[in-house]
Amino acid sequence: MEMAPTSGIVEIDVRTDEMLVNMGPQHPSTHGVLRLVLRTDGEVVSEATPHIGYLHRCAEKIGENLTPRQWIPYTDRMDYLAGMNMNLGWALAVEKLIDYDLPEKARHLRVIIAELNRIASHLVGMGTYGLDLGSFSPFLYAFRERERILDLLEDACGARLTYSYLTPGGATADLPPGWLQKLTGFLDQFEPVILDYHALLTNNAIFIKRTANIGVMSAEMAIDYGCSGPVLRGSGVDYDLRRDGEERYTSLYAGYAFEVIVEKNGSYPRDHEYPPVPSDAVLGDCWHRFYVRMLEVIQAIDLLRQGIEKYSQATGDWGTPIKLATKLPKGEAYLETECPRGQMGFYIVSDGSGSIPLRARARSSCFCNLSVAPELCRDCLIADVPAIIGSLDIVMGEIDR
Amino acid sequence: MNFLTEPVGLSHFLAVGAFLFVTGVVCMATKRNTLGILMGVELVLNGANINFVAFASPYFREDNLGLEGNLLALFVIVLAAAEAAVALAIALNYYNNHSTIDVDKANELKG
Amino acid sequence: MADYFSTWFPEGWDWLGWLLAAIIQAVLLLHVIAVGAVVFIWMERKIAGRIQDRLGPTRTGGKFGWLQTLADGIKLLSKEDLMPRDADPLLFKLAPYISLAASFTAFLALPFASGWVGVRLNIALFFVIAVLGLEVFGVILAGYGSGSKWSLFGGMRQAAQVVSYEVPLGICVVVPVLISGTMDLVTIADQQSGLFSNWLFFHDPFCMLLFWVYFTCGIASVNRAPFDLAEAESELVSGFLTEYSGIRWSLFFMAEYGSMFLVSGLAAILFFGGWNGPIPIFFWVPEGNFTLETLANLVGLGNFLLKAVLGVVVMMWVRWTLPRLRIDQVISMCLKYCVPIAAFCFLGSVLWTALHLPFLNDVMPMQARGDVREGWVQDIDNEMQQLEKRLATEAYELNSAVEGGPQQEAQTSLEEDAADRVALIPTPQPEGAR
Amino acid sequence: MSGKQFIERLEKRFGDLVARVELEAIDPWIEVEPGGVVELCRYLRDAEDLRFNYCNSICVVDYFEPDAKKAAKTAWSPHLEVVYHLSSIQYKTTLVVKVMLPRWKDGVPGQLPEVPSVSGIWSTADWHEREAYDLSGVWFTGHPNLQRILCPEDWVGYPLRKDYEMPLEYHGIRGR
Amino acid sequence: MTNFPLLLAAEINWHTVFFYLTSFIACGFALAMVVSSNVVRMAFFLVLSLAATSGLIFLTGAHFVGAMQLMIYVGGTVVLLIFGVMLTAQQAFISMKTKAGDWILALIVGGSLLALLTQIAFSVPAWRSSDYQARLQAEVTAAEEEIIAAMAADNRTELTAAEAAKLRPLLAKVKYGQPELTSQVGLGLVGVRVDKPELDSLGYSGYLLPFEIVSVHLLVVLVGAAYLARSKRSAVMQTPEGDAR
Repeated sequence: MEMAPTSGIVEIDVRTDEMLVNMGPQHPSTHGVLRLVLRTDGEVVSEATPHIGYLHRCAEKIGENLTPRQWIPYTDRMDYLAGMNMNLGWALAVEKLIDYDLPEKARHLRVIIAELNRIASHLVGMGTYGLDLGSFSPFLYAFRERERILDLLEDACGARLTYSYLTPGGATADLPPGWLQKLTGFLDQFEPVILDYHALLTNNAIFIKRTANIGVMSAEMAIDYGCSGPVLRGSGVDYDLRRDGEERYTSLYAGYAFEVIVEKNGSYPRDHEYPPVPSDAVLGDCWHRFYVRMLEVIQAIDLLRQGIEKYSQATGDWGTPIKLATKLPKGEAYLETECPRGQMGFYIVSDGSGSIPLRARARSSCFCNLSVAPELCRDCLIADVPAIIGSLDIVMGEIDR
Repeated sequence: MNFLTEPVGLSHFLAVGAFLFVTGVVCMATKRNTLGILMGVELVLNGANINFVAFASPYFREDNLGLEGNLLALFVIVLAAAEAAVALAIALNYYNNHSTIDVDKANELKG
Repeated sequence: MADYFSTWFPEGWDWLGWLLAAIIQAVLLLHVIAVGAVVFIWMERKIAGRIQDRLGPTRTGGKFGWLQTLADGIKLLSKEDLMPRDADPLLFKLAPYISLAASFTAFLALPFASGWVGVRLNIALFFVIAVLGLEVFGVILAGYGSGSKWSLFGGMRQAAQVVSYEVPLGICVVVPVLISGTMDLVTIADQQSGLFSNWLFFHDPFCMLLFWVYFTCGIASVNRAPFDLAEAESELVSGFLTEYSGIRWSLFFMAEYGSMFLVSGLAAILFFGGWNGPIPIFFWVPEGNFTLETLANLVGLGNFLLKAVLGVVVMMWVRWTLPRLRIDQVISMCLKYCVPIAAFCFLGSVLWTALHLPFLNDVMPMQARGDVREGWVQDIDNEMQQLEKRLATEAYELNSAVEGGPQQEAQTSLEEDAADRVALIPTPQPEGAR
Repeated sequence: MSGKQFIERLEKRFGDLVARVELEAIDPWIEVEPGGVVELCRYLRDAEDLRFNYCNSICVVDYFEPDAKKAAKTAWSPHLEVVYHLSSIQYKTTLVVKVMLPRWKDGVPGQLPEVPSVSGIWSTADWHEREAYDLSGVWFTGHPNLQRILCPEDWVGYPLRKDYEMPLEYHGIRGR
Repeated sequence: MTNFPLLLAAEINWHTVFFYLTSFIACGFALAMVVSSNVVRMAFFLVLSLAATSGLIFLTGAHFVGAMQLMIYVGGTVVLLIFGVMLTAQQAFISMKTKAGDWILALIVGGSLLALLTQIAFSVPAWRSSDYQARLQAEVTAAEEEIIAAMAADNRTELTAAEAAKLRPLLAKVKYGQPELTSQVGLGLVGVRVDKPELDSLGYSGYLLPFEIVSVHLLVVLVGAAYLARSKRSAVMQTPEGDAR
């Protein structure tokens, strides 16, 4: 091949015209009212730009006009799939500002409630991810189990979606009698069912084909973009606020044994019972993000079992909610908690003049997680866009606030 | 209704073939669109095909072409498909280089 | 049937009989699609419900919600028929009819029991596959004509998918043709009569493998999950169906369910003996007994429907279990797996047949495959027998006329006969009337 | 490293750019002059023993009391604070950096106060700064794409300013 | 009955009716294709025209060729065409207007060509109508009379093998047209001429060679088309002198 020309000609595929396509805000797989503007060349997406704000409800502005306890229902409506965790974050931030010490029983109650809601939230995340990839049945299986969690939460606080249960100072009520037995019953029934989900999704050949090595995000990139939660840990960053967060938050989990779900040396904690990492999967791809979420459900079950034991032995009461018009001291407090979708931070600023804060700010985890989407969706196929967006597991209520 | 009671003859088929042929030719002549011209070619081949099959049919002539006509028609069909593939590829290539499929603008010989 | 009806009408008007027969058959076939769609949609909902741990429709029409589809249909009929402003009105409106027409036309040559077929073509299989391939045309037109980008994506995907999958599908159906030596579907199925071991599925190991390739390609070519990329709701909203509503939308659905049934029915005929069940009913029926033959055919019809519906159920089962593939994976699956495996099985089957190697087919042979000939050969055999009798009678009459009666009379009777025979000569008729 | 040491080190390196240090607050914070924010942040991110590589949040607090009577009683003069919450994944530490800005540039209402963008340091700052611009009206100079993110493109005003008034109508929709 | 011309249907030749029906569809859509300026509509009309043509081919008795036309022409070619259309689906390319001069010129040339061809088509009187039925009937009658005479002479009730062999193809023609055509086509393609056995003895190999040539041709065309469709953009890349050689 002496004569073969070695330069000059670059072969490219058929040149077609670029097309701008609106994915959303009324699109089945954008999880609410997200709008993605895709610049496509045939089936290949060359650029995806998220446009958000369709669900903006001025929560922060409202927060500047209400007392902290009055703002609790608004936090419910941020990540409406994990309202309890939102409540918890805001309650802790306010408690940090007014320096309130929690009774022990209230501490365990908060762990139980938060972890239970984490399971419910991950179930929805898992089910809708299956839906994004065209598999309808896991979604209904997930909702079947979530229904039972919602029943439990309804027993506890009377609401099924927007709970307003955990408030600064504790909770609005104690857990009803017999609730812990019900919870134990649910956990016993639920734990083996998880294997079904693994069979239908995690370990399914088509599922692996659709998610492995798609939307790969390096650890540096995840940190740079402020990703958090399963998205961050799916990229192999060993960081979980329940262990690494502020003292006020980690003290809730003091005495609980749990391992942060992150890949170490090619395997996950406790993954021996569950499907192994497929050979196609690359750390930081959609599959890993999904798997972290699935394992966090197991982790939450462990925590719940420990919490049930601790709660039934704990002394003290479930805490008294602070008064509606408690005067806030001058100062400011920022606190992040580990919510199902990542680190949800609340920032409260008070000038000491009354019970209404000067500024209430919610730092949204999904907001940051979504900001990676344009990077991840570069040069992928149209079918990969739902797979990537779904693996970020966003809730528009939290992004738009 | 006399013409409906008479059996059709070879001429009728030839006339239809001729019509399709001429339509194809007109299509080729008038369309500025590469794809339109390609479709004209298809129509021309189709018209020719009708002639082959008609001549091969025992319904019209005793000394018909028989098998030869049918086989030729088959070859025409297959080659037309091949021709369409190549012509489409050329059209695509042309579109890639010129950003148009208007043949009137194809006045240079380099790709 | 046509012959029977044509006796109702006076000389020269027997075409009315053919017309009547044709209309009856067309209506029957239309019902296969229309009623089939109704049943299948209900079934899909019930099956999906059961798979997903819920009940599916329960109330409409009393028990089991069996009137649910009818209620849905009425709702769809009364829905406003919307058309987007940017749509191409002609193509947008015609597209669903083209899809349905293609699906319906293919049923013309699909037999439901021995001899119970719209048109008995001796290239029936080829015809069915060719017409089935036209269904994509409606989808492409819908995708383009809707004037929506999602629809366009759907249409393009469908085009790419169907064009690729026609290749392995073609290779798959050629193998039964090769073994049977005919493209006449009735003959192919009749050759498999007898015990279930006579089914072509058990002809050789390659056929066993081939059936799964065929079924995969069939699912892909009728655009069902996991290959339903053209209407992938999580990616393309609804693909080519995005802009459709009301009756046009339901026409597409009828076409889809029609093709699903067609593909599974074809699978039943090609690989599972069609109407020949596990029990060799057709063997016990004495030749020429019309009532018994009809009864056996009725049982065979049920048998065939059962097999075809089973195939449809499997398609539904697959749909509600698996996630969807990506377009590049669908195409590469076709080119990397389906085509090579199908080609390999093709070669394997050819060798197996050529070398007369024994397999499950030969465990309990019920009849020699070669005895069953194509429809027209059988028919002509029968005709020849009748002709022989008639000629013998005439020869006898001729002899007796020569000996005794006036010759003039015989001559006229011959002429009359000739006039009778004119009717035999084909003024090629509306094909559906046979 | 104790807080004091850390502050000394910063002051030694950046001199007057570090305007104020508050170690007694619930979340200790340092105040930086607007001009030095990029430099400081880059240092915070890159220094081997600091590694504040994770930007949690960027938000703006508006210190302003629209009611003149109450305004007289406040302990502060009207201003904006841009608050950067940083943390280090590696060392599990957090830090709050503040930048004080006038409410309007040069005191002219409508002229947005400016602060250099840190989106080149943390990519996540891109969206946070867009949000801050959208809701609080701070112009981040050097930002690649400073557009409204939550409100529509043609929205008027900055909702999280204390003197913000809802527009009377927006595209035919009544606002108040 | 004569008062209602339509009721003369009793004498109508249905072959003719279907011929006119399909040929009008074919010609009508071909015409629509020429008139239309939208590429996708053109493709749509072309498909309908081609499908109607396959109906015409069915009417000549060549079922296999007709199905082939349906499958390859309509199914294959047009999907390819539509692909091309979609790749270039932009308003500017969808419809391109033709100059009036071109139209007039094309119509004059086309019209005269059509007139000429039609003239030629109808110039042979024997082609204007078909005596197939009469011919076939005569043949059948002759054969039958001959056989009846033979049977009467021999006083037997069964046909001899030779007689049966003579009657069978006639009967097949009467009942089915040309049912054996499909297998003849197939065998012809692999080199065996059933219809003209004398050719075999002369050493002709039927259509095996053309068949093989067409197969290879198709392969070449596929590869060539795939190659052509990739566009080569000559990006001037800086390459070291030594490499260029």
